[in-house]
Amino acid sequence: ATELLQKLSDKCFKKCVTSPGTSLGNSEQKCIAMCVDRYLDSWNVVSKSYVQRLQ
Amino acid sequence: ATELLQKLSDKCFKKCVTSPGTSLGNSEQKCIAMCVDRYLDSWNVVSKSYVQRLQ
Amino acid sequence: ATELLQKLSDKCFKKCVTSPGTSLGNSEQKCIAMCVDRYLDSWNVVSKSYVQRLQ
Amino acid sequence: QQKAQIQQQLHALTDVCWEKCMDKPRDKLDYRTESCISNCVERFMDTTKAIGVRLQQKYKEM
Amino acid sequence: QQKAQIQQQLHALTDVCWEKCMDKPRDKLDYRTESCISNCVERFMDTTKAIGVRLQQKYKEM
Amino acid sequence: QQKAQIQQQLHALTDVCWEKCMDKPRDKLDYRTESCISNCVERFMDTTKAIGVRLQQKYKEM
Repeated sequence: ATELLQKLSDKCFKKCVTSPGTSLGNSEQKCIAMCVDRYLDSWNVVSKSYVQRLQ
Repeated sequence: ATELLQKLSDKCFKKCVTSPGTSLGNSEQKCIAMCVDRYLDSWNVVSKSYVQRLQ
Repeated sequence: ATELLQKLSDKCFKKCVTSPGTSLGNSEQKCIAMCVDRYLDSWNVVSKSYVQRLQ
Repeated sequence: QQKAQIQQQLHALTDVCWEKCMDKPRDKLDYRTESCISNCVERFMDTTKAIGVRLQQKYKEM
Repeated sequence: QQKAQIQQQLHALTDVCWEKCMDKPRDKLDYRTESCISNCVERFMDTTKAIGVRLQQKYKEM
Repeated sequence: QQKAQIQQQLHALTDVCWEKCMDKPRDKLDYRTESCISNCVERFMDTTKAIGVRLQQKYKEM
């Protein structure tokens, strides 16, 4: 879980915080939340496709 | 060898399959084959230059 | 220390030597020296901000 | 052990296909991105297979 | 052990914020780059915190 | 052990110089790419050497 947290921090920070200011703006916060959700969605799609392919 | 396979999959997929479709197209397949061959060539050039330099 | 050397070689080579020639040019050498110095500066700024934040 | 290996492959695939298919994250996983990811997984596995075959040819030639 | 973990976090932060804030290295660390790095560290830590909260919500929903 | 270290350096060098010199892979390794790679290896080693010297200076100053 720590590894996932580190990976997501890295990926979502790079995608959502383009020029870091004195606090996280509203749109940056929303982007981060969506980034986490979409990453987990993507993980599910990947798992499904991977398992289908192996069969 | 597994490590090389993983590395090459990663590199050659990124270089050759820009927008993944429902199958590997002909030019993508050619690109992948050339990508493997050129990577092995590059490895040889690197080894030669590296050894020459160390002498 | 070896790890830092490897990391800096990678980062500074990528930033400073855009098209590798038959020797390191003067501006490339300066860029590499500044790259090392600024990386160490950045490390210091990061450490300071990190410690302040943890308190 | 095999389970750990599969987990690791899923992580690698998610990374590759996330970079390939996801631009800015949106509020839903839209159809286009989802089919991009699922094609990405299959094409990546095709790529690995094709490279495996190619490497074996090369080893024989040596 | 905790010291090693902090060192590792400092390395990760320096990498992220160096890529984010440093274009071509110059002869001094100018003010703009310095405040970019220091904001970058704080916003990165905010990001990690926000993601931690989000992941816990998600685990509860499962 | 030293052999493993050299292998690892060759891997790292191939990665760096492949990214630096290879655009789209072609059917032959053309002369331009080949000399780019061989220059890349030498300049990378120069870079590592220069950085080693610089780091030692810095450590002395501390």
